[in-house]
Amino acid sequence: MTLHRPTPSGPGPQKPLFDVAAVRAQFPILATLIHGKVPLHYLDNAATTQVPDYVLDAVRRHDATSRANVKRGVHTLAEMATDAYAAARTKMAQYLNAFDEREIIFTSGTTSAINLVANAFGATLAAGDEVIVSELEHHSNLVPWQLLKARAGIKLKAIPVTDEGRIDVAALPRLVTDRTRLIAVTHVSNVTGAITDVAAVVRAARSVGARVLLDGAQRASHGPLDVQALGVDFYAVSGHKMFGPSGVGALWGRGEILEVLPPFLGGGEMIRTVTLQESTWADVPARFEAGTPPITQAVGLGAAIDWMETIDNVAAAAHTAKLADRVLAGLRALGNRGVRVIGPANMERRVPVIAFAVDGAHPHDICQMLDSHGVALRGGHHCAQPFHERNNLAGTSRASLALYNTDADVDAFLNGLDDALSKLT
Amino acid sequence: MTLHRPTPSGPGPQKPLFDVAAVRAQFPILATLIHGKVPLHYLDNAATTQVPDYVLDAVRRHDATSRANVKRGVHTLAEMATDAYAAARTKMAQYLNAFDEREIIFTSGTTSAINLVANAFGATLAAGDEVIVSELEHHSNLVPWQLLKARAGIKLKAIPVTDEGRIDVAALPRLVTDRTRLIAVTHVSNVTGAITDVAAVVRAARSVGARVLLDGAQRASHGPLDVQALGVDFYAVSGHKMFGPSGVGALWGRGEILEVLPPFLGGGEMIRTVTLQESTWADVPARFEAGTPPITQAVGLGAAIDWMETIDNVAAAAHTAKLADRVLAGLRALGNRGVRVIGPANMERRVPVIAFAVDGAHPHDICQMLDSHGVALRGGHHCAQPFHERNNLAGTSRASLALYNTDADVDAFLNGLDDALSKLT
Amino acid sequence: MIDALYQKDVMRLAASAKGAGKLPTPTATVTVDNPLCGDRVTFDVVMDADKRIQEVAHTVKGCVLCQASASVIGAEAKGETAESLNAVRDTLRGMLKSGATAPTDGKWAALVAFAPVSGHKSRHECVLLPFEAVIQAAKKP
Amino acid sequence: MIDALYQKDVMRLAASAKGAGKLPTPTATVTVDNPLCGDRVTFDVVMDADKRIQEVAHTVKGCVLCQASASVIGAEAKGETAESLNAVRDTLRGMLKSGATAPTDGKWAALVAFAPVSGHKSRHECVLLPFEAVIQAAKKP
Ligand SMILES: Cc1ncc(COP(=O)(O)O)c(C=O)c1O
Ligand SMILES: Cc1ncc(COP(=O)(O)O)c(C=O)c1O
Repeated sequence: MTLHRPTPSGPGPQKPLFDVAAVRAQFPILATLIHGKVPLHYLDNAATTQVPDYVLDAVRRHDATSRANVKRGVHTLAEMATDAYAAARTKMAQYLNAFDEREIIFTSGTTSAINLVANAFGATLAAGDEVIVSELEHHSNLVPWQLLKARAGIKLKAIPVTDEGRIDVAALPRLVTDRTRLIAVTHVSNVTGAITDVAAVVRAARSVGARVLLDGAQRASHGPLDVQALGVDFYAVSGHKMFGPSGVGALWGRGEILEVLPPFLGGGEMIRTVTLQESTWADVPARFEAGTPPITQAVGLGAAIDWMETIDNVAAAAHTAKLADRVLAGLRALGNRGVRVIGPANMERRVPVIAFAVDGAHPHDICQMLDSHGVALRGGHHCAQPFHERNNLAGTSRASLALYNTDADVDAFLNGLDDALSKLT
Repeated sequence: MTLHRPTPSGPGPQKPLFDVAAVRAQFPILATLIHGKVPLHYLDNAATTQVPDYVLDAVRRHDATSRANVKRGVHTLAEMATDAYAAARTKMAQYLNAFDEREIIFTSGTTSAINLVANAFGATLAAGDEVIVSELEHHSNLVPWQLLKARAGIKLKAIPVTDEGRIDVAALPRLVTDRTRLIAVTHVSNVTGAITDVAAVVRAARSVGARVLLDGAQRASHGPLDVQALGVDFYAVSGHKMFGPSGVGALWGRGEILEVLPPFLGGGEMIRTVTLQESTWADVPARFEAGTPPITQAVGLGAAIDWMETIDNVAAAAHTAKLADRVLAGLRALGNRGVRVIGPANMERRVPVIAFAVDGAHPHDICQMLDSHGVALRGGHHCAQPFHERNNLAGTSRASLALYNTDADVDAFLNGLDDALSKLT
Repeated sequence: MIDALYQKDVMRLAASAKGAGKLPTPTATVTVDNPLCGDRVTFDVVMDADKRIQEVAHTVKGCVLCQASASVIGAEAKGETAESLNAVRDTLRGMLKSGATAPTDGKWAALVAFAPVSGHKSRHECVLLPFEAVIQAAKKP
Repeated sequence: MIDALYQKDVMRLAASAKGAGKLPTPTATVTVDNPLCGDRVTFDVVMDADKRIQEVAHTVKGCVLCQASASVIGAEAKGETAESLNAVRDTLRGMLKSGATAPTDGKWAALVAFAPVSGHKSRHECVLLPFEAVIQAAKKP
């Protein structure tokens, strides 16, 4: 994975060398004993990452010292809260390397960010216009476009997936037409871990003047991003998947596009003037942030970004890749017992999100049995039913790693899986 | 205000007698020194209430011991998080006295709750159907209906406001017609503090078969509610205005209505089946909770409800009413210096949210000067431009009380205002 | 506590897969999905004139618990009506949700094997889903 | 620190209300709202052939800071162009946002009275809004 480093974002704590024990010490939850006896091995990071104390402290500190509503007040707490919220926006803008911090819209998560685009940008589409998604999408990047299709009569097309579990960008030239207005795909698959060939997607989109949205939910915890270098138009992330609080996320959109879009939700803060029958809209980003935003959560997300800046991403990526290699090798070794990796076989152009199927064993049973070993996995369709359908799978089990995982986690996973297989198959 | 008490909600801390010092001790932020020297007098509770340590502890504890994504996982942390989230839903259902906990939809706040109704219920309206709001509404209960008007061609009507600052329910019989589908009004005004005559609204709505939505943002911090007794169909609240976290709120809707409404946002968790082109929808409330919900925040909101259950609401309401009486009397005494209360003159059918105008002095200047006395007020149009327009006011200043306020807060406010008037007028 | 979930009885029920398969000429077929995990259960039934189940078969794309539950139905559903199955489901649900007593004797006594599932809310649906499917099938006009 | 916001200079500027009122025959009129507080500033201008302001008047529904800022414009805007006012606004904004030096001499020296506002972000717009209005008015074709 290529990691782009924008200007470092604000003060934040001091950056130590990458030391997994030191990192773990910042996540007391990792010391939990499951069922009161087995150590937790948290391998469900693609569903939600854990939060370091640094972020929990920031969240509490904000509410305990600077709590007020933002934007509207002139009293001291209101100014403090407004400044903290604005600082969080700046941090996110830097983390994504936005052109301008006004391009950052705080939302309640990736799902609401994509729904915002499907409604605000969607309002500019006409019947017959095409939106291209992929067969690998999370439901959050499928259903909003299906709802738009029902509302506006757009046409929905899907890029196929290769047998390796990658978006098959080679199919794009056949799919794009002069009616294509948007290609909305995931940056990183939450099932196969594959990193999308964004350059090819952007090239295909630009060849017909279409826009590109990336669902960055699974990419955002793996170090700073560069939306400018990616060359896309919209980017969506969730706080709870990047060491930050739940209840917050962000949409980045190119300024010149956002500026001409109509609002999506109506309410306080997003207006310029309101009369009983008509209103006019505030500038970007306020236009898209109706109502009281998730203030404390945005502040916590800013703290998560500060915290991530303390990590040597290259070293962290190397660390998790080494663990992921062991997971992949371990699964491969169980091939003769019906285990199959669903996704790329090695760590090239891939994050450490590893789904697998077991002949004759259901993911829920596997996950439940692994839980008795303290190993937290996720099983099911991972909100990617079309992909599972395509592969004729009722579901998969998924181990997803974060930088705080260790060899002990991998050992527990592989031993536990061995045990589960002996009981289930 | 009539306080309805549903079945007490879960364990929660022990209920002491109402003792304002003991209550204040649970809100360390109230001991802040503004500008490092003057004590904080927080009278901006209508914008956002402060959070007791009990809630901050619950928020931190959840993320530090039970953090996981909900609904989809079988591992121990996922079960703990799912149970905690479900328990929060139960608490909210009890607080509002819903018929069934499945009628509670967690949202990111009142604004998103109302937008949900304007879209999901709105999708069932046809051009020419009427929605009735009032001239007293917060923009959050106006703009979503204007957007629906633009989308669907509905007709928007507004109930006038009396000179006392109340929704003039006497006008309703003239306004409702057989095309009226919804009356959407605030339960309590965030400007005048007036409590709406809900029974009259419901009567008018039922006379033509229309539904009723109440914006409960300003009512929710004043003790348990009873949506069954109110007889309405939708009720919206915000966590940050009821001693809970920001980033969360709830919509209550009558089960039989919710069950037949289409979804609003698309994403994970709200589906039954997804194929590339079509999806089917999950049952209520999942259908309306697309994506990862504000888990920790909902848990915090549940804790806020538990915390409120420890308070003797009748005593607390008497306490704030006494303070509010002093505020109203103090403002009246300044009548000869150009001060006017905008709203009912006494505390009958009213909450302690008190707006006032000063001839020749702008609210921002008043609020800024009061800040130098440590007093946190809010000035401006309070997201109620039509009401201010109607009264030919550029804005008002607003003092809003919560149960932790004291006579010292009222003294500081009245003294500070006297000082500001002497400088500004 | 997990081992309790997968005790021998449950594993045996799942493995026995009573009634697994398809009926050649069902009077009704119903497929039910669990949106949370993607499990899918299909029940074929042949109903008699009294609205009693005459024949039953199921296809389960689901976990051991779901298979075991379907297997119990496959073994015991003949002669039942939608209403009587509803009553069985209510008893089962009571056992799962509130630890109420399970049917310890009679033809549905095997359901007691699911008692340990009560501590795992996320798995309740796995056990209940086959009942949902067969009841819907038995109700179909 | 608050008293610094409302020091005598600012209060005097606001009270003097230079240029307050309406022009009988403006060549352009622009109203600008601050969506956050509901403040509203209207500027009337008469432009000459060189696109310089010949006459200027304003109506302010706003705070002391807004009134004082409009009053400075009312006193000094004659002879200015949209571009030259833009430059003044940039200097003013620099002073507010980043504590850059204020114009301490020349015709706009009075703006230094707003230096204490720099510590109060929520009030920056109050000072800048009248500039927004007059610049838009001066630009109008
Ligand atoms: C009456 C009223 N309705 C709606 C809202 C909007 O609530 P929120 O901003 O939390 O969505 C508020 C508060 O801002 C309010 O006072
Ligand atoms: C690829 C992808 N997209 C979108 C989402 C939705 O994110 P959220 O549930 O935080 O809105 C997720 C996670 O659930 C995901 O993995």
